[in-house]
Formats: sequence, structure tokens, C-alpha cells
Amino acid sequence: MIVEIIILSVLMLAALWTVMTRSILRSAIGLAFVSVMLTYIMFRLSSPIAAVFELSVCTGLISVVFISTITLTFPLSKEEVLQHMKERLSRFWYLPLILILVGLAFSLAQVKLNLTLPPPEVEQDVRNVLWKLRPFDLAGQVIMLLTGVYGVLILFRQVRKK
Amino acid sequence: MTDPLALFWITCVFVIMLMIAGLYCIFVTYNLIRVLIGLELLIKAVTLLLVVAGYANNHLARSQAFVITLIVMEVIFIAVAAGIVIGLYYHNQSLDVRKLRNLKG
Amino acid sequence: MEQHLLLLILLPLAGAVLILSAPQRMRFFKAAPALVITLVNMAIAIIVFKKNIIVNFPWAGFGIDLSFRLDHFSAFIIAAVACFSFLVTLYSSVFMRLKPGLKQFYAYLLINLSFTNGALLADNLIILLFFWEGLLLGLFGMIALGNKNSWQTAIKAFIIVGIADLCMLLGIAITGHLSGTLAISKINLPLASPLAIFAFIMLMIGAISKAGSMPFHTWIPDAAVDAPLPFMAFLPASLEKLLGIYFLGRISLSMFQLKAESGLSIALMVIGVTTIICAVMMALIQKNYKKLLAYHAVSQVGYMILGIGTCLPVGIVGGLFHMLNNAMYKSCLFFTGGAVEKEAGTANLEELGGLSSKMPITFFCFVIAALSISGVPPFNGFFSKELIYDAALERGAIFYFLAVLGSFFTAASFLKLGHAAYLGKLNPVHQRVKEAPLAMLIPMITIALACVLFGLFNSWPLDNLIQPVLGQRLEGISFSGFPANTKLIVITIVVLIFALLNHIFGSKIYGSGLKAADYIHYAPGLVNIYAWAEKGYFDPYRVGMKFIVVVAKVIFLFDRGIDWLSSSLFVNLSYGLTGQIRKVHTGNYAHYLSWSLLGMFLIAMFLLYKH
Amino acid sequence: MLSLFIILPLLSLMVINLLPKELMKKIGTLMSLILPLAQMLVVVFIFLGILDIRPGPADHFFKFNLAIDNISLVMLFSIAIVILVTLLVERHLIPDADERFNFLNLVLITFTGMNGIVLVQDLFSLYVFLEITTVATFILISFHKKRDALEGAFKYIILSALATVGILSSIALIFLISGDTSFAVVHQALQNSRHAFLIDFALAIFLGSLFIKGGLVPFHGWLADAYSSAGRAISILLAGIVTKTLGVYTLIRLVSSVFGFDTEVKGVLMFIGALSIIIGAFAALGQHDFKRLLAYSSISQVGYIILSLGCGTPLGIAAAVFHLFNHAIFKSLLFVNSAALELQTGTRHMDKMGGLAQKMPITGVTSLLASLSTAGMPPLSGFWSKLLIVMALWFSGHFAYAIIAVLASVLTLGYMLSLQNRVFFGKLRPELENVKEASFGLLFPMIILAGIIVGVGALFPFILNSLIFPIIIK
Repeated sequence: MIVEIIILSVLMLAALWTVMTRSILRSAIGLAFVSVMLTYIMFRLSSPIAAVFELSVCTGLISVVFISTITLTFPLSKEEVLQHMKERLSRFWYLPLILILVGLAFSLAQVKLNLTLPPPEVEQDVRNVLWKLRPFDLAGQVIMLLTGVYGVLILFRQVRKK
Repeated sequence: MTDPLALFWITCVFVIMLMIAGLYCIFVTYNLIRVLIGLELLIKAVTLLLVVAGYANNHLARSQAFVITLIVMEVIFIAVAAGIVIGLYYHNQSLDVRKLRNLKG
Repeated sequence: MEQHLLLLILLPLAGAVLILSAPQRMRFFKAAPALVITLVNMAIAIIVFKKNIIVNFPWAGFGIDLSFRLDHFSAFIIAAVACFSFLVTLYSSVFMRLKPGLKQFYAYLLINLSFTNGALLADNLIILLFFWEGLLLGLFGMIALGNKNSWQTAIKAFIIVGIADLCMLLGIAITGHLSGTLAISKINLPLASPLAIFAFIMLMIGAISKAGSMPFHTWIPDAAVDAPLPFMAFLPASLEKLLGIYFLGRISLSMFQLKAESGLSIALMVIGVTTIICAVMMALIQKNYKKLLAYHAVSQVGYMILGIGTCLPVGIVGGLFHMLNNAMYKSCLFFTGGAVEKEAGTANLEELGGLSSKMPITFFCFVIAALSISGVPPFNGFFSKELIYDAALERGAIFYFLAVLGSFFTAASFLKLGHAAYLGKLNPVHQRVKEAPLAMLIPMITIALACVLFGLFNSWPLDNLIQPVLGQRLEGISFSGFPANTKLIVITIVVLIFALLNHIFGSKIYGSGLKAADYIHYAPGLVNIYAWAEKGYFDPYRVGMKFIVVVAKVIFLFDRGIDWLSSSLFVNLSYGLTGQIRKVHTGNYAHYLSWSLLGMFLIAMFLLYKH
Repeated sequence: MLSLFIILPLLSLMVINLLPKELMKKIGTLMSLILPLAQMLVVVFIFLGILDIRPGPADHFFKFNLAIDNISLVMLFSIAIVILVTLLVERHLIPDADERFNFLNLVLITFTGMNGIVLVQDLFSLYVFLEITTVATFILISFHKKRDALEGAFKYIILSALATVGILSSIALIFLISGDTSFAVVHQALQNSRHAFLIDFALAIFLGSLFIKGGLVPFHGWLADAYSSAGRAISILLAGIVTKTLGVYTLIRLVSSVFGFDTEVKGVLMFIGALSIIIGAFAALGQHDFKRLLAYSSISQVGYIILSLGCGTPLGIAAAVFHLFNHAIFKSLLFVNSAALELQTGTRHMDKMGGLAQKMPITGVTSLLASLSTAGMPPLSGFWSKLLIVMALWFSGHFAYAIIAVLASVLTLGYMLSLQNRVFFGKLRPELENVKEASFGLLFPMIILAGIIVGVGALFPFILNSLIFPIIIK
């Protein structure tokens, strides 16, 4: 339990850094780090296959998407960044305060969850679950990938035309 | 082995904090890409919630199947959103969200 | 026999479709089919008269059956509607000849006829509502055919009548809920619970707004100016009055057990006398032939509502008889107005005058109808008014007094109208005015003749048409023949003589018939008070008139106030609100996001409140 | 049998992409027309009992968890009609062949996604198909590189992401107590541990998220921007059916067969519905942009559906479904009208139009029919559904809401007549002297849709007995 809390806290700090850092590139890297910590906690919660997916797709692919977007859009110059810095600080520095307050409030609250949990599942193999029990989700994934292909085709080709 | 429900609740607190961070990012920033990063943080929070729910009620296989599907959806979603952000950049020559107020009333 | 009922509804509808689909060039083809169809319709109405027919098709769920019922009440109104629509069509065939939108005019006329028949025959409240709302569409279309302002008037009428119809929808829902059936013939509710009273009020609003009572009347005078004239003679003057009062009679006679001692009866009577007085005061100061008539069309509804509201057999008989009489003389009056407008080219009383020598037959019809509406014996208006007075006196002297006062003003305004339009000096512009063509004269003469006959031989309509409606309630009493209460007759005649004297005084002072009522319109200035004081005997009269000026002004403000309420206040209010709503939509997605979060938060709070 | 509703559009998508592209650019649309037509036919056959829905070979192979009932049948029919109309008008509104081809592909994906939403019996799969349809819609909105369209799409993305996150969080919380996400299991689990704190919270989040998808006040910020900025062909699809399937149908389905009608849930639905009716109508009253007015009108009409659903009675649900169908018809007709107007006059600003009824008679008449049906004029279809809604409200004892519903239809009439007045009636502006009626390809769908409006109104008893009563009895 303690280990999980520590990992979650690190994850939280990484998220905080992601939100508050000045450079957008560093922000994207912070997001990747959040992903890594999420992967680790998934391993701890005995979900290895999902963890592998998270590591490969989110940490890898999404970072690539963000970084390529950032390079395609030439963000503000350094001077402008410095100019905005003070303004940014005044807008952003409430966040840690809020987070600490919310975290404390919820941790100290005595919540009775009184939930009746279902009996544990018989099928423990992810592949079987996906293929046999949830084929509709798989079909959905295929359609979503097709959608993504058209999305990239349409949205990014426009940019090329310009 | 600790009580799974206790772990679930503690993770819930972190999920809430993560969501607040993501929403705060969306509300406060003036940069379109940062808005997307905020959205990503929200989705990460949900992923965490799904995993820990599966862990707490011992339906790990199913929750992993959900998470895998969710990740696929998420990638496409972010890719499309990024495409739209790039399109907006080419029109406005900037990533400032304050230029997105053409449609109103 | 069943097919006759369906024919009454379907035949005019088919005719409308036929006319609409006819090619544009065939000008003759528009009036002729309408004439034929209204004639056939009249024939059917006479064939089915005095029969009881029930047609029932199981149609949809919730007790919504396609059921029609012809009983005595609806049969005689259908016959009346059929006669009026034939006469109006005949009149229009000349009046409308060169106007644009001819095709639509006849199509709407037939559609309105069909829907009116449907509403009269319907034995199911939902079916009734269907035809009732359909009439709204016909009304809208017919007004919109007029001059360039008519679109606004049409929208105004549509909104006012539409709101009233929605009230009626609500009333029907409650009635169905309370009685468990939607069949009109099976509903008989006591007015005991507040919900039943509410339902009755809602249905009543629907009925009296269709009849054109205050405060739902403001579109009628506007329509009189903007809409084509036969429309006025057709819908507000006859069809809608018949339909509205028919439904009022239905709800207060059979669907609800309206008792004389109930507050609703008093409310109805108050609406009645308010309508009588307010509308007639407005009529008195009008300077336009058609507008003056339109205000009278509103005023006369008051008598019918008063009569039915008394809940006494004599009053109900009088109200229903007055409905029939009013439809006759009012359409006759509108016809004469149309004839004058068509021949002289204007309906403005200031430009008219001395037309009696040029248009003697029109003048003659006008005189008969005017005498009838003023309640001069032995014309039909006299007899129905006497019955209503009788009932009003029994329920309270104040109602009687106000009703007689209304009669006084009616007589005064018609003296003014007749004097201004037909007597006096002929306007040189109108030197070459001719008598109206025959097709326009026939309806006028027919109705004028009917006015005389219904007056002289009033026992026929009363015994055959009106009194069977009440059936058992009458307990064998008959109201036909000359009224028994001689005191009331004397008072009536005295009042009429006063009206005549008043007119003569007024026109002597101001030098023209048109201005005979001007002292009511223009508030006398302070300077004049000294001048009047010198003529001592004239003073009380003046003071009384001054009081009336104030009343008339207040009523004018009231009338305009309702108009303002319906056409400006609501519009401005909603535009103000709209502006605020538009301002809130800033285009900033952060605002939208925060609304959504706030909404979710509130929903969560609401659902978690009990924890 | 049922899995074919998903497989066939997908298969045709692949066929169109695998065959030679130049040929498909020419005849792809024509070929795809078969799909919605076949779907309409199949729905009618199932409805008449000619076709049964027993699992066929395709179902044995694909093992999807699908089910169909009368509500889904109505939805499938409406989806097919709107897709058909979109495909019919596509070639007149998108001149470029390449773009048209891409558009066709995305429409087919949206079609598949919506069919999935309608038939699915599992919360998580529902999320998957919601996401597919939403993402396809983002791409469709930003289809023509227009600046405003991208802005509208971006606002939609943000609010829609919030909805997605909400839906997933509540799925996770429900999954914790149910262990599965199929509707039957979830329904059972919710019955067992009713009113646990977390579960009520999950319910609230789920409702709010679906309100975002359906564009109800105060969750509607994205809707007007997305509708009005989207391309001409897309807004027909978007306003006609997509948001109604994403938000409104899902609400009907989930509330009626999964969550159950709590007193609180009913209260929330009715309040949000009434608020949407009023705010939407007032906002529509002040618009100058044709499509923006229609967008706000859409919010108001969806409010009616939710209000009726909130009754919780079978009649209320039936009325909601019927109004959903009617709304799909008349709103797509109005958007086709707006597309024709924009194409012919070059503007959407209503104050720059006027007197167009003489120049574009068919557009004028059909849009008048649609407007009157929206306002609930008898005997058009809209009247009957509004009547059913008011009756449902009344019989379930919600008198105040019934009165609101009745009075708001006056407002509806107000803005619809003002639209007609500004665009089609009055004097023709001199600069519009050369405007011509739209081409037949646009008029044809208009006439079909107007025919449906009039036909449904006239044949209402038949529809009530054969379509609406089965829903009630179930």
C-alpha cells in the first residue's frame, strides 16, 4: 500500500510539472513521464498486458504526436515566453495549493463505501476476454483505426496543400 | 494483502487530483497544445480508475481489456485533435486560445 | 345518412383542393365551384336538419375515436353556417373579382367551412381540437391575403387566438383526465373541484376567444381594415361567433353542470357586460365604416355571453337567439360596408355622405340591419335583447343597467354611422357612384328580409331552432311571441328615444352627423366649460358626457393596453431576454466548459442530497 | 442477422476503398445509397414480421452482444433516412471529387457507429461506438479547411472529451460493483446496491455527460457553434441524427432499461428538459444566421424529448421516441433548405434575404411545412408528438411542466414564423432578383422529407397503433 501511494505521489508531481512548466516541449515530456508512472502502477496492480500497451502507445506514440505537433506549429519565441512568464505564474501557482487541499480533504474524509462487490471472474486471460467476450470492442477498435486513417489523411493533407 | 477497497479509495483521491490538474490546465492556459495535454491528463486519470476498479473487484482480465480498447481510442482522438489544432494554427498563425471567439451569440 | 355527415366535411375540402389545383388563368373557375359547393352544402345541411345521427369509427388509442354526432344544436348551427357561407360566396364572386389571391381566398373559404362543420359535428374533444386548430390556419391565411399590413395583423391574430387555443388544449386534457372519456356526449362534470373549475375556465377561454370577446378581440378591428372584407362578414361576424357560442353553450349546458349560483356564472356575466360596454365605447369614436362595425361585432358577443352566463333558461334562449340574429344583421352590415367601399372607393366616414340617393337599396338594407342591431321593435334584435334583459334583471340590476346602456350607445353609434355615410351632403367626388351589382345586393336583401321575418314571426325560429336545444330545462315554457314584460319594453323604447335625441342634439351642435358623437371622443378643453355654464339646462348632460369621456379614455387605454401587452410587451420582454442569452454565449470554450461542470456538479448534488 | 447492421457498412467501406479509386469516385456514392435503402427496407420487414431476427451465420461468426426492440427500430429507420438524404445531396454540395470520396467514407463510418450505438447491449461497447461516431464527426465538421469550422470542432472536442471522461469514470465505478458492463448485469447490480454514494455519483456524472453529447442546456455551449460552422452537407447529418443518437437515444435507452426511473433522475431529466426548451427557444428568437437559429431550435426540441422521457411512463417514452423521429425528419429538411438557400443566395444571414418564396417556391413551401411541424401545427407530424408529450406529462401529474411545454410551443411558432417572414415572405430584395430555384438533386430530398411530415401527420392513427403502442406495452 505504501509503495502504491509513493508511486501515485510521484505521478501526481509529474502531472503538476506537466501543467506548470514553462516550455511546452517539457510539458509533453512530463506527460510521457506521467505515462511511465502509470505503467508502473499498472504492473503493481497486476495488469501487465494493459501496462505494456500503455507504455508502448501512450508513452511512445502520443509523445510523438505531441512533439510533431509542437514542431509543426513553431510556438512563441523566447522573448515572448519570458514576457508571458510572470503572467503565467500568477495564473498557475494556485494549482498546487488546490491539489493539496483537495487531497487532504478527501484523504481525511471518512467515506464508507458500503459496496457489494461481484464474485471474482472465472476467465483470467485477457486475450480470451477480448476475443471471446468482447468481440464488439475489437470491431470498434478496427473502425476507430479506420477513422483515424481518414482523420490524418484529411486533416494533415490540408496542411500540406497550404 | 491490503483491503482492495481501501486502496481503491486512496487511488480515487489521486484520480480526483489528477482530474483537477487536467481541468485546471484546460481552463488557465492560453495555448491550444496545452489544452490537449490537459485532456490527456484527464484520460490518464480515467485509465487509472479503470485499472484500480478491476483490481479492487478482482476482474483484472476484463479491466485490462477495457484499458487496451481505451488506449486505442485515446490515441486516435488525440491525433485528430492535434490535426485540428494544426489547422487552427495555419489559419490564425498562433496557438492562442483567445482567438477562438469568432462564433458567439 | 352517415355519409351526409362526412360529406359536410369532405366536400368543401375537396372543393378547396380542386380550386387550388386549377390553372391560374381560369378566373371564372374559382368562384363557380365555390358557389356550387356551398349550395350543395346548404342542401345537405337542410336534408340532415332535425335528425340525430351518430357516426363512429374506432380510430386511435386513448379514447380518441373518429366520432361525429349530429344533434339538434349542431344541426341548426350547421344550417346557419351553410346559408351564410353561400351568401358570402355569392357576394365575394363580385366583390373579390379583380383582387389578387383569388384562388387562395376561395380555397381558404371552403377549408374554413369544412373545418367549421367538422368542429360542429365532432363528438370527441381531440377531433374537435383538430378542426378548431385547423380553423386557426384558415384564419391566418385569409387575413394574410389582404393589403400590405395584413401580414402583421395575421401574426397578431394567430398569436392571440393561438394562445387561447392552447388554453383550450389544456382544458381538454384536464376534462379528459377528470371524466375519463373524451366523448363530448358522455361528459357531464359537476363544477365542484378546483380542477374542474380550472378546466371550465380554460375551455371557456377557448370558446369566447373564438367568438371574439374581450380581451381576445384586438385583432378583429385591425383585420377589419387590413383583411379582405368578405372575410369579416364570413369569419368574425358569422362563422366564428356561431362556433364560439356553440361551444360555450356546449360546455355550459351539457359538459359541465353550470349553476346560476356559482361564481363562474357571475364571471361570465361580468365578461359579457365588460365586452358590451368597452367595445361599444370604442365603436362610438371610430371614423372608419369597417372598424366601427368590427367593434360592434365584439360588443354584440357580450350580449350572448351575458345571456348564457345568467344560467336562466330565458337568458340562454335569448343568448342563442341573439347569436343567430347577430350573425344575420352583422354580416348584412358588413356587406353594406363592402358595397360602399367598392363603389365609393373608401370606407373613411369623413369622406362619405349622402349616399342614400345613389345607393338606395344598400341604404335600405343598412337601415333594417341597423334598426335590428339597435334593438328597435319589431326587428329580430329587439326580441333577443329583450330576453337577455329579462334574464339580466333577474340576476342583478347592475347587469341589466349596463346592458341597456350598451344598447343606448349602440343606437347612438349607428345613428352616427347612418347619418355620416348615407345622409347629409354628398361628397362631390362621389357624384358618379352607382348602386352595387346584383350579386352583392341579393345577399344583403335576403338577410335584411330575414331580419324582418325573424322579428315579426319570431315564434318560428324560437320554437323550431332555439328552444329544442334546451329541451327539458325549459319545463315547457315558450318564449316566443311578443315579450310579456311591458315595463322592460317601455324602458327600451325610452332609451332608444334618448339615443335619437342625443344624436339630434349632437349633430345640431357640431353641424354634422359624423361629429354627433365627437364630444365623447375629444375631451373638451377648460375654455369651453365657461361657455357651457351659460347654457344652464345643458349642464348635467355635459357633465355626464364628460364623465363618459373619462370612461371612454380609460377604456381606450385599456383596449390599447391589451394590444400593447400582446404585441409589444411580450415581444420586447422576450427580445430583452434573448439579448441577455446571446450575451452569455461569449464564444469562449472555458465558459461553456464551466457551465457543463457546474451542471454536472448540481446534478450530483441533487442526486446525493439524501446521503 | 443483427450483426449485419454493423458488418455491411464496414464491408462496403472496404469494398469502396479496394476497388479502383477513379471509378469509385464516380459511382461510390450511388453504390452506397443501397445501404440506407436496404436498412429502411429491413426495418420495415422486421416491423411487419416478415423478417425475423434470429441469429444467422453472421452472428455465429461475430458473436456481438446486440439486441433490437421497437425503439431501436425507429432509430435505425431515422438513421437510414438521414444518411440517405445526406448521400443524395452530397454531390450538389461538395463539388470536388476527392473530397466527396473522403466524405463518403466518413459518412459510412458514422453510419456504422450510429448503428452500433443503437443496437449495443453493453456500457463499454456503447462508449466505444460513441467515441467512434464523435471522432468521425470532428473530422466531418473540420472537413473543409474553414477557420470557423475548425473553431467549432475544437469547442466540440473539448466538451466532448469532458463527456467521454465522465462516461468512462462512471463506467469504472459501475464496473466496480457489477463486474461486467452488459446492460442486464449492470441493471441487476444497480438494483442490488442502490443508493450507494459512489453509484449515485456515477449516475449523475453519466447523465451530465450524455447531456453534453445531446446538447442540453446548460451543457450546450458547443452545439450552436458546431452546427452553424459545419459544412452544408455535414450539418444535415449532424443536426438531423448524429447528436440525437449520441445524446438523446442513449439517454432514452440507458434511463429506461439500465438505470431505471428514480424520482431524482426523473426530476433532473424534466428540469433540464424544460430549461432547454425555454433557453433554446429564446436564444433562437434573436438569431440572424439561418443555421444558428436552427441549432438553437434543435436544443429546444431536444428539451421536449428529454422532458417527455422524464415522465418515466411508457407513454412518455413513446412520445419521446416519436418526437425524436419527427425531429430527425423536420430538422434535416430545414437544414437541406438552408443548404439550398446558401447555395443559391450565397449568404446565411436572414436579414439579407426576403421574398424568396417567389423565386424558390419548393424550398419555401417545404421549409414552411417543416417550420409548422416544428411548432406543432396540426395536422403535421410535429403536432401529434407534442400532443403525446403534453398528454404524457399531464397523465403523470406534472401539470406545471405540461403548461410550460404548451406555452413554449408559442415561442417555437414565434421564431419559426419570424424565420419564414424574414426569408421567404415580404418584398424581394433587388440583389436577389437573379436567384433561381435549387437543382432537382436538392429538391428531391426536400420533397421526400416534406412528404414524410405530411404523411406521418395524416397517418397518425396507424402509426400510433402499430408503432407507439408496442413501445408502451413493452
